[in-house]
Amino acid sequence: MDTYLPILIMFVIAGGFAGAFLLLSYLLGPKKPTDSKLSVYECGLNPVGSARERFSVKYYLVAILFIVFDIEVVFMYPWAVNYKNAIKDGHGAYMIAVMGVFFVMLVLGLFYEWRKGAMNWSNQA
Amino acid sequence: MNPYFFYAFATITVLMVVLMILQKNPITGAMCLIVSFFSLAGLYVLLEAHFIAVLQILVYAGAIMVLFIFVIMFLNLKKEDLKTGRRPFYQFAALIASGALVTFLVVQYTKIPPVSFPESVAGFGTVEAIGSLMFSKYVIAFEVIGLLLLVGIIGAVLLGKKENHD
Amino acid sequence: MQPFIDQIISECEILQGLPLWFSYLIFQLIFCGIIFVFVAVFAMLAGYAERRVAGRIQSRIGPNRVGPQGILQSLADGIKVFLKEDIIPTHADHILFRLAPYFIFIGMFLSFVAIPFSSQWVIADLDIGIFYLLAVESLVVIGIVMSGWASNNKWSLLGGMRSAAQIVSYEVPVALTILLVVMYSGTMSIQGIIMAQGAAPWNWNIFQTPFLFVAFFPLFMGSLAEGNRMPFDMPEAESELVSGYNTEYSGFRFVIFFFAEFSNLYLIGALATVLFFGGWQAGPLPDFVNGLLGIETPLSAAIVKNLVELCVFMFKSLCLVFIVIQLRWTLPRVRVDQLMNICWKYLVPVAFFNLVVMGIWMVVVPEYVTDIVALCMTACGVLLLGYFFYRVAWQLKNTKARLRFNPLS
Amino acid sequence: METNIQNLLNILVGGITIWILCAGALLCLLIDALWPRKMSVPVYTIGILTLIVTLCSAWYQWLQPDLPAAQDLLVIDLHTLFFITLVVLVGILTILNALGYMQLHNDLTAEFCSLIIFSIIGMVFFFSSDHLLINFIGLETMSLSIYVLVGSHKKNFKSNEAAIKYFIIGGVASAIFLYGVAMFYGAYGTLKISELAMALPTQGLDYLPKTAVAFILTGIFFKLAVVPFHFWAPDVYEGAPSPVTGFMATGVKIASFGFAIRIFIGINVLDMPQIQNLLVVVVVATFIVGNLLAIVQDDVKRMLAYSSVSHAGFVLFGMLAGFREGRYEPFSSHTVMFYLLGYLLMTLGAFAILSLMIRKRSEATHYTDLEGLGHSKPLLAGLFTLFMFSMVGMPGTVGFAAKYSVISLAVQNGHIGLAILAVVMSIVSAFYYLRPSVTMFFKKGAGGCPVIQEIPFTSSASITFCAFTVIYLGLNPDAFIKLAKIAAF
Repeated sequence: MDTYLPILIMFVIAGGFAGAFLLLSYLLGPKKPTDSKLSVYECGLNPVGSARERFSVKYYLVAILFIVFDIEVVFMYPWAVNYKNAIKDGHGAYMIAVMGVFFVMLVLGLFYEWRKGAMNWSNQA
Repeated sequence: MNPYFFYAFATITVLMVVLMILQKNPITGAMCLIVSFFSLAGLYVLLEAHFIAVLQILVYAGAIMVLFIFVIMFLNLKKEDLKTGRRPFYQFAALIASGALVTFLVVQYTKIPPVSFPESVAGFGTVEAIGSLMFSKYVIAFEVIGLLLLVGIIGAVLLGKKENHD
Repeated sequence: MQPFIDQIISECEILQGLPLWFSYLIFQLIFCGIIFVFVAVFAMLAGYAERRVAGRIQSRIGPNRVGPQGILQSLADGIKVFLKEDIIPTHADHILFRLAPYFIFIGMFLSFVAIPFSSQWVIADLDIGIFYLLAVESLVVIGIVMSGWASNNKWSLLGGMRSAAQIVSYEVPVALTILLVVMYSGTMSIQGIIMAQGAAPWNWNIFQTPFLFVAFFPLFMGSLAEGNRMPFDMPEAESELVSGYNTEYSGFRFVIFFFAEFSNLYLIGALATVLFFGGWQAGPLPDFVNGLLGIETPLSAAIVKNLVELCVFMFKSLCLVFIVIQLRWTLPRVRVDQLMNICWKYLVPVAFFNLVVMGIWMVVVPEYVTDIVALCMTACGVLLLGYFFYRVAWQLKNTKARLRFNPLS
Repeated sequence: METNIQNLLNILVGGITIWILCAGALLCLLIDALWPRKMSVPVYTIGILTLIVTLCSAWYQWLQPDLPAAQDLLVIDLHTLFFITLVVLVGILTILNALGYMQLHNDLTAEFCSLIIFSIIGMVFFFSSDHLLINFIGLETMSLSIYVLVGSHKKNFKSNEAAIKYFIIGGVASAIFLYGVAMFYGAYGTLKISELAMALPTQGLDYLPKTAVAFILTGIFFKLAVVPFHFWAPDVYEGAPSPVTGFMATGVKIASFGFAIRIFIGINVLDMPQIQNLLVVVVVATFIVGNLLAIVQDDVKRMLAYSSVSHAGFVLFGMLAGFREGRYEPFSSHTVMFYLLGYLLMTLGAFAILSLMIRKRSEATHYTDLEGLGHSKPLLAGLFTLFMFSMVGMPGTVGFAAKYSVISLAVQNGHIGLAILAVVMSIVSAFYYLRPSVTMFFKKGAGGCPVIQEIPFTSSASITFCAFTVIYLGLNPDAFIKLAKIAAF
């Protein structure tokens, strides 16, 4: 736990500094708001409609595929850490077999995704 | 384990989750959830489960929250969409039911006889320890999870992909 | 960090009177402060350097007025921006608009906690350090998406979404590549990974096997993309999106985004150094310097040792930073669909392939072969580098340009 | 490490049925990925072959005198093998139904086949493991595949709606299930059912294990769609493509009961009086609500949804019936197993016929769509009526044998009140089960083309099989009840 304490300290320092600086700049800077200054920037024109329109589903697909692959990769890390020692103990083949099955499924998923065109960014919705 | 840290993190976690439920704006709610994920990670660190703590941030706060935010933006609920009819009876009933459940569980948990946990073994919660368990005793679970994730990929592609043959 | 603090405490009598946890706390505070200042200064200098390099590449001068050779330019800019009005658009989501810079700022500084600058100077040597770096990156993503959404500006939103999709996609090849290094070193601690390498180039990870060499490129490209650097700076492609997710930000809030971008630059370099170029490993150099200076007390010796290692680390990482800066002004920007294709259709399969071959290699190939391969690869690397310089010289000769070695001119 | 390799070999040999399934599913997926949209027929053939080989290997293992002692994470005993047989049978019939359905709807996606097999794999892990972790992963694999299958009719609005509803409800159910599992772990530090069973009586804990069981049961109840966790069922059953609905109505329930029996007997759930009361309440509510609401439906699929609710109640009642003088007799779970077999056959038969109903390129299962079917396709209408009769529990069909064995067990063990309720509700169910048949035979269609026009070969195969077995098992139930008795704990 002790090794993690500095993270908390850094968290506080960074957050505190950011807050302090923002406060300082708020105090120092001028405050002359006008309507057009506070309006949304749209290359000098009056903004048209709201920006918060619905988004293409492809972003969603990318995110969900990322999650799946992220989790798969996360599962591979404990394997990777133990791999070198396992080879030393002469169990390299076992480790390869165990990961091989997992890996085949992962690669099959990637391949499937590829062939189904889920990776083509441009010709989707 | 330092009890002060525990209580601090636990309070933040619960508080943020409650806030998340009460938020009107879904994005703000999602942000509350992120904070609660971080304090959960803090709790895991206190439990010496460092790997899990980092995973909590990497997978939940990083990956899943991005998806959450995407979905919220994707749905793009306007303010008027969010104004569902308030149903005080249901709210009241839910409050009573959840309050009763929480009280019940708290009472039950306090009844767990005090177990003196052994000091954490050297290497407990490290990646090595998790890995050696995962690839010996729980190897089936590991492989089935691979299968589960494959199903996830198929599902995402099948449902999320627009057919381009028509 | 712990041993170093212990050493200081044992040397310093005033500290021995204090409770141990208190002095630890004080030291950790101090070191965090030092890192904070370092990052701030680095970001400013990098901003300046970037403009100077850009100037040189585009045959112009770049900033050279404020201070000697314009080195204080960033400071002047900072002060100027500091005094600007803090504008929050009326239609923005006020809470999130204010909150987003904090996420980015904190996320960025948190990653520096785990970077080992020398054998003892690392604030938190976590046993899952590499993962920690990946995890903290996610804070930045959230900050970016948040700022994009909160601004209620079309450019911002598009930039934020693109950025998130991009960072998120490139995390897969990056994680897979790091996996390769973890496999080879057998640990996830950053210090452990450095320790598994050596000072000499043939002990660096990049020259250990051909696969690690290949793996360097997905990592490097991935971290460029995660840092929104050229050629992957789609999120803030100024020709399409004004300034991307930070379009609506002004004043000091904008400076925070600027800060994040340039400190990320250092992270790119540091990560590659740690994983592939031997980190702070300096071999016999510290002892040599100690002997040269005639230092005897253990504390001073330790400080000198760490300083030498710090210099080695800085040198390596700053070289990479320079390459990254140069890339920005050399390569054109890729399109969004190309960006995604590069990730999913090239980098990820390459990383997968690498992983398989590497796994088999580690079992099959005996150690002495590995050593020979490492030597051969180092030789090839040196030859390649030599060829590069030869080409540069040839080009200079052919174009009859004069090579000027004064970088500040 | 040597033990690891030994373990691995044990698992490989013991769980051979599962590995065949996995290999088949992956092969289907690979072929589909290699030649997208072109290889549907070979993929389906491979899928069916895989399932048949699995069935054979399961039976081969059944006949082995000493079953290979697979690892504790994967228990391959007769109970498991019996349930594997059931779910694989469901899989084969579903794929046959789906082939017909997709031929009619002109929409042959090969993923369907691999998803069915994936979800069967999930089911097998769900009920065959002694470790709650694996149970949960199996549950999730099963559910995730079915969420996708439910939504696989992408252009159908109802299908999308059903997928979302089922996904959210399923997610909640899984979360509740997992919370119960976590409580067990928190209280006893283990997730193995056999270890929990030993730890339960010794500890001084009172309500915590019961709460945990209640949570786990709630999770399963959602999957089973028993009252009061049934409200999603009609919408989802209606929206999902008909073969998928059949798969959900049978496969998920069989798997959930397989797991329920394991945990009921494993940790003596029924010996906890509170849990027993809870079950009684659920069973009574399910009987009443399921049967009464089925009467007022206008759509055959919705009606069958409520019918499956009430059948789930019946099976749960079968679990409760084995309770005698303060103790549960593990052996009596054979009635439940036989009931599930019968339920599977008649439900899938009915859904095979429903899958053929198409009008204007979409499913047509409203009662008005059935009008005149008795005249245009008398044999098919007759078989549908047969399945409905079996669901009511008409003597001579498997439905009768199944209900009889449950009710007689209940009477033997003194659950007279519940038994009477079950009989009454079976009589009530005749009202709604016979309504489609009445519509088919006695109402003239208002013109327009009949709802069933062509009958693909595969569908007729599965309908024939179901009809034959429904009658055969109805006439000779003893042999199969004996099998179930062997398989029961």
